[in-house]
Amino acid sequence: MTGQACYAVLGALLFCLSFHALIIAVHPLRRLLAVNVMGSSVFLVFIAGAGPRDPLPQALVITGIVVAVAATALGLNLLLRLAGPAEDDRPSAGQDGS
Amino acid sequence: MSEHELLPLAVLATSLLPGLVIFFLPEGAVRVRSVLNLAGATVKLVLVAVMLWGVSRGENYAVSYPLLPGLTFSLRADSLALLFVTLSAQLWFLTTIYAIGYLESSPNRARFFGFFSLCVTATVGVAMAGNLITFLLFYELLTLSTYPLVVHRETAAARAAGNRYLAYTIGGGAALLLGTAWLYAETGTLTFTPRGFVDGSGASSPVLAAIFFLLVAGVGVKAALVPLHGWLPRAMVAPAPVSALLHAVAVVKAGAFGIIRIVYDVFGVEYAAELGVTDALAAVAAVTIIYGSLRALAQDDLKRRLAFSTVSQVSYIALGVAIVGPLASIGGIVHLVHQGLMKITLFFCAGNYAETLGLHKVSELDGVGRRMPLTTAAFTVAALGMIGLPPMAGFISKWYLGLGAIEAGATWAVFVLAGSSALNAAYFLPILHRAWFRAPTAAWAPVPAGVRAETALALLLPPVITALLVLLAGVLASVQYSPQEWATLVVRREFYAP
Amino acid sequence: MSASSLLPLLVLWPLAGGLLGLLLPRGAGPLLLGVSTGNLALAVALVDALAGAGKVAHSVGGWSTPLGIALRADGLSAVLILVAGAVAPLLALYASAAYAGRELRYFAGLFLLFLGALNGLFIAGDLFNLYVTLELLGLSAVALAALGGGAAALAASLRYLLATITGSLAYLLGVALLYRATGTLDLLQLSGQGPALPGGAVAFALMVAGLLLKAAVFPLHFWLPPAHANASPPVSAALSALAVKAPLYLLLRLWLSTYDGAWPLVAELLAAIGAAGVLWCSLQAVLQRRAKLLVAYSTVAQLGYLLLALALVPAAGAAAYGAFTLLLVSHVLAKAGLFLAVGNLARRAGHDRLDGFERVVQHLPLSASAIALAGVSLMGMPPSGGFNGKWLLLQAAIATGDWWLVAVILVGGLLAAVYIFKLIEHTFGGSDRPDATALPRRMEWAALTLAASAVGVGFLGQPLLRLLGGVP
Amino acid sequence: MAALSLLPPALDLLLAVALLLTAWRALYTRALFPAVVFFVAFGMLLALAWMRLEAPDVALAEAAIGAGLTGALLMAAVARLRGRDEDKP
Amino acid sequence: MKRLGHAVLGLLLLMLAGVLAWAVSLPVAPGQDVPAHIAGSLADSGVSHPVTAVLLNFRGYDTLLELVVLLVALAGVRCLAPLPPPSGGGAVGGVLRELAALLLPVLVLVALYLLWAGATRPGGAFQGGALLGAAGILALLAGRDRFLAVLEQRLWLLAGLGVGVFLAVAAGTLVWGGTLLGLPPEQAGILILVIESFALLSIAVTLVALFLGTGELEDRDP
Repeated sequence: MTGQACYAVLGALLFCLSFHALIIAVHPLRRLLAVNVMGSSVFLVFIAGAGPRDPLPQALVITGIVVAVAATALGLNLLLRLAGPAEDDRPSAGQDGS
Repeated sequence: MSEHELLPLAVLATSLLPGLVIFFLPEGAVRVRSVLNLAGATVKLVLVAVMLWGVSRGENYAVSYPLLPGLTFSLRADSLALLFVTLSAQLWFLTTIYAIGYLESSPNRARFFGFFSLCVTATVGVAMAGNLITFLLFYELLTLSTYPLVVHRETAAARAAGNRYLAYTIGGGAALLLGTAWLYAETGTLTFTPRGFVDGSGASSPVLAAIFFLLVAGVGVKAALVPLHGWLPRAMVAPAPVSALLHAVAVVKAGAFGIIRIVYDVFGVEYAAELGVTDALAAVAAVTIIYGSLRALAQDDLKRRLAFSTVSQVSYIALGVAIVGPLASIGGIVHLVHQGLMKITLFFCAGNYAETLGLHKVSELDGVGRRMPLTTAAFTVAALGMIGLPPMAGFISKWYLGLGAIEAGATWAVFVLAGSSALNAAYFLPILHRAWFRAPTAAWAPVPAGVRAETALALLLPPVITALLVLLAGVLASVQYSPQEWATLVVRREFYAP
Repeated sequence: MSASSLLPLLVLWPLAGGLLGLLLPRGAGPLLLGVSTGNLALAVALVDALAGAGKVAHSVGGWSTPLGIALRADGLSAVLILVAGAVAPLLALYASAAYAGRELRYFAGLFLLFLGALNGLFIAGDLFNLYVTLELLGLSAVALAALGGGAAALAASLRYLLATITGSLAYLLGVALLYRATGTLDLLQLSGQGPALPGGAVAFALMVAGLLLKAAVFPLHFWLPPAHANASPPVSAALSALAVKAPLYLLLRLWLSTYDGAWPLVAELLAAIGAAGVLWCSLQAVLQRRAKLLVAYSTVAQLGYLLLALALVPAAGAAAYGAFTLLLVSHVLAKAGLFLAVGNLARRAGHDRLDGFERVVQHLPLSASAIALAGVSLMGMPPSGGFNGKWLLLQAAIATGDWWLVAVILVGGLLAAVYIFKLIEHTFGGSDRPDATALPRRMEWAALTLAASAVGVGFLGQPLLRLLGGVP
Repeated sequence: MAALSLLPPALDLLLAVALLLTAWRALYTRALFPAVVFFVAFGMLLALAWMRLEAPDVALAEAAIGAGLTGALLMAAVARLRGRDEDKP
Repeated sequence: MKRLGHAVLGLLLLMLAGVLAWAVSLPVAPGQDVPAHIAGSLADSGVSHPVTAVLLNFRGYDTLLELVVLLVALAGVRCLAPLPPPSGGGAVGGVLRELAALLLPVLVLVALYLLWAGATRPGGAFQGGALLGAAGILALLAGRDRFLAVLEQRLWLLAGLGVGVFLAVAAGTLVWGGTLLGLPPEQAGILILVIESFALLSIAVTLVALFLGTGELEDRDP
């Protein structure tokens, strides 16, 4: 198993693992973790799948990582304000219609 | 935009523009609103007269605008269209006067008159539609503009009636849309052409029969054919002017007019007969005539009785159309006008009784003739016309329908006509008897001193005028511009060209 | 100014406006209006340029593909940019009256960046560039949804964020596989190659799944109703009308050009999902007791119609393609107008429970008629744009003989009539709140103009289809 | 000497397994704080993987942004969350 | 019932993993050889390191949009109601202060080095920005309030600078050169450095502000 292919397969496995974690997670923070791992797995497939030392995917993955941190930061801030100072104003569990 | 193209649009605009302006007028601007309404109605009458004169001399008024590739919005004032437009224009003028008087102090009049004008625009649009897509457009606009009028009083009953009205009419609209779309897919065109365009289009006959069924079901809702008539009696909860113009003239006539267009200008009456669909239509019409009259017998509420009477009378038109023959066609088409005149008179009078003396039930009408002689006289003329006694207009249409039925060998139709006339008598004569020959049981407020007329002039004049028209249409039937002669012109030009 | 330089301007102009919106503490209202009107002018210029040439392209940085990024606009992109450009100034007008101070400043900045992302997406010709614009669109939409919202809005925005990121990553995985197999990210170079590529089917499946999740199409629609219902009116109008359309546009591009409408199974799957979406979500909309949730479910239902049209394109060709575009355009206008009008009602009544809407038609006649007009288009009643779309969709379904689709289209129309008239009925009755705040007139005029244009566009069917051109 | 040539593939396999393990632990531990710690570890290992894939820029970015900053944000969030309610699964 | 659901989900995802793994390891023959293209035009890109060339010249448009994404995230965080600082803040530990005094200059130096090295070796604005951001956060944690005050007043100006300069360059190239971000080969190097340095500053400020958003320290938005 050459290095590249091994990481590409790893990326695929991590994608499914994080997707599973995303679906069963209850706490939103855990979902954010899962989304981050999923992002990393996609980037792994992107670079490991392409040719060796191909600079294009590397540049794109850097862009992807910055976008991921921006999204995580926004998600965390929503999450913290969602938890909010008062304990009781958590969103009602039964969102009607969903 | 030549003058010939501008005129149909102008006729539409005379009620559309005042309607839109009225929506934005403040509630209090009563005089401005009334002036706008009446001005619009008068101008429409003048324009219609010009077109009448033009069409009778062979002019052609048409305008079209492409909506989608293969689909055009087209207005065409042919002879059949003008028959319905003239009826609508005249009765809208009178009903506007009546409505101004009737809704003297009630709230939401800006909304009422706005939608009232939109509704007439839709009716005129239905009449002048040059193809099935324009017909569908105005047909649906009619549904949308009449719903607020039905729920005008905002009571629970009104909203329930409104919901039922919507259920029927939007369902009908969906059937009409499906039929139109399928027809277009099969034949590639939707333009109304005399003697129909479906014959040589290569579509198989079961498909065409299914399309016919869908189209007639769609328009049948508004024409109140039996299984689809449920909304009409309940819609009587609307104020009297609405019941008068809409449920006697605009809405139900649009349905009947639709049947005429479909049978004559889409399928062509001979081809429809070949398909065997006209027999089905005739059967449904006959059932509706009898059923409507029977249900009318049992109604004590005056407006519901008139409503069921409308259900049965409109099917005369359907019957006339379904019987293949020039005389029956004339009978059906002319009844479109006559029934409108007679039924609007009856509804005007019912409105007068309700508004002036608060009478709603037939049983309460004892001796009303003494208290309100003119209104009851108008009621009598119209009622006798409905029964079909000469010299009223009703006689003319039943006469032609009977002749047509005999000519086409449909003797069963003659029995249906005779039977329904008997039933008409059965539910109208008792009312006349009560009104004229019974002593008044309740003590009504006497006519206030110093006031000559029995009720407000705006409420009294319209029924009297329409009653006169019923008489004139009957007596002067053979005069050149009478409804009967015009119907004959329509039948000769449209359906039996040499 | 050459036509090709119009494309970058369509992105730079809103982005610069958004940046200024965030930087300048004051003057957000006029900036918002000025930039969105300028954007409309650019959109009209693009339509004008396209009318002649049919296609406009601009290679960024002068580098040819596969090295650089190409911006391309055809009939569909021009139509979408035009309709988004037409809606933006009206939403800006509404927001300048609805918001003030800090909230107006953030709305101005975020909405203009949102608009820039939208324009960028409609002209992007590169798969990764589409990912970045999708992400920018998603994040700005989430930020807008959370703007000034309460706990419910925050929870809905967080779920929206997670859904949109997951969708983007699934799409990006598909892009990675395509890049691996072809070495290029350019749509033009990839066109038609999709099916034959090693792993092409897996890539397509991933991309479609991601885009369907981002477009909140029926089985994956759970995150949309709370997000759109809890946002403020101009935001929910922008989200429901514009944001959910971008992934569908991208799905069309990928399926029709890159994969050349491959695999009839995909068409059947899309049709099935669309049909289920139309029926299930229209039913959900009918059952809702809150007006904004009703309108949000109506969005998901209308997306079902768009999927039906898309599914029929390979078989029915121009009719389905025209149906897709006309349905999309009239839904943008009608839904934006409807959300603004319902927002007016809710602001006046203090809540958006349907049974509590008091005598609105007296005090907000413009908003009530906006609801009616928008409803006409959503129901697909003539003479509205919605009717033109529904008519073409019916023709396409009849042409391909899918009679069950014809039934779904008609039943969907009836259900739409039920929930629209449920809205209208409640504006006709009830008691009145004496102390309710009077609304600034321009909020009502914005809603009415949008709703009226949804009906008016019914008369522009021919020019729109001519601008649209043939199936890509 | 052949053994040496076996080193790189062995290292890749080992790193891949380590990555899978840390990810699995980060996603499925019961408490939030250990999850974040494992996530940061995962980020560091991922930076190593990028080096193995000869993508130094990405390794730098992953270490600085992926593990570093995202980790800091997550730590701050967990600290704030832990101040309020017990860890949930 | 929940256990069954999880089991089915697990099974499905295993199958997906298998399919993905197969798809990812399929033999491929890409039609385009991108590294060759990049090598070919590297000379005109103004930098010698291929990744930076792609990031800031060949696909500079993506990077511009990515900076806007960061800006949107910041706006999204700032428009939410500010969080009260944590109750247990307390005095800053001595060790932290010492560590900060030691690390800060190093971090800033490395960040600037990365910015400069990006043209020829692995490095660049984003990695440098992240390090500078880390330095900023460390400074704040170590109680350097003077830096926080500057950040508060000029937050949007500093954060918006990176995108502003990039937009200016883009507009300039469009107006004079006729193509968006068409950096003329001779000045490409300089322009890239200008863009990268402002981007570095903005990224650092944005990342610090995003961290502030989590309420670690009280923030007073004007």
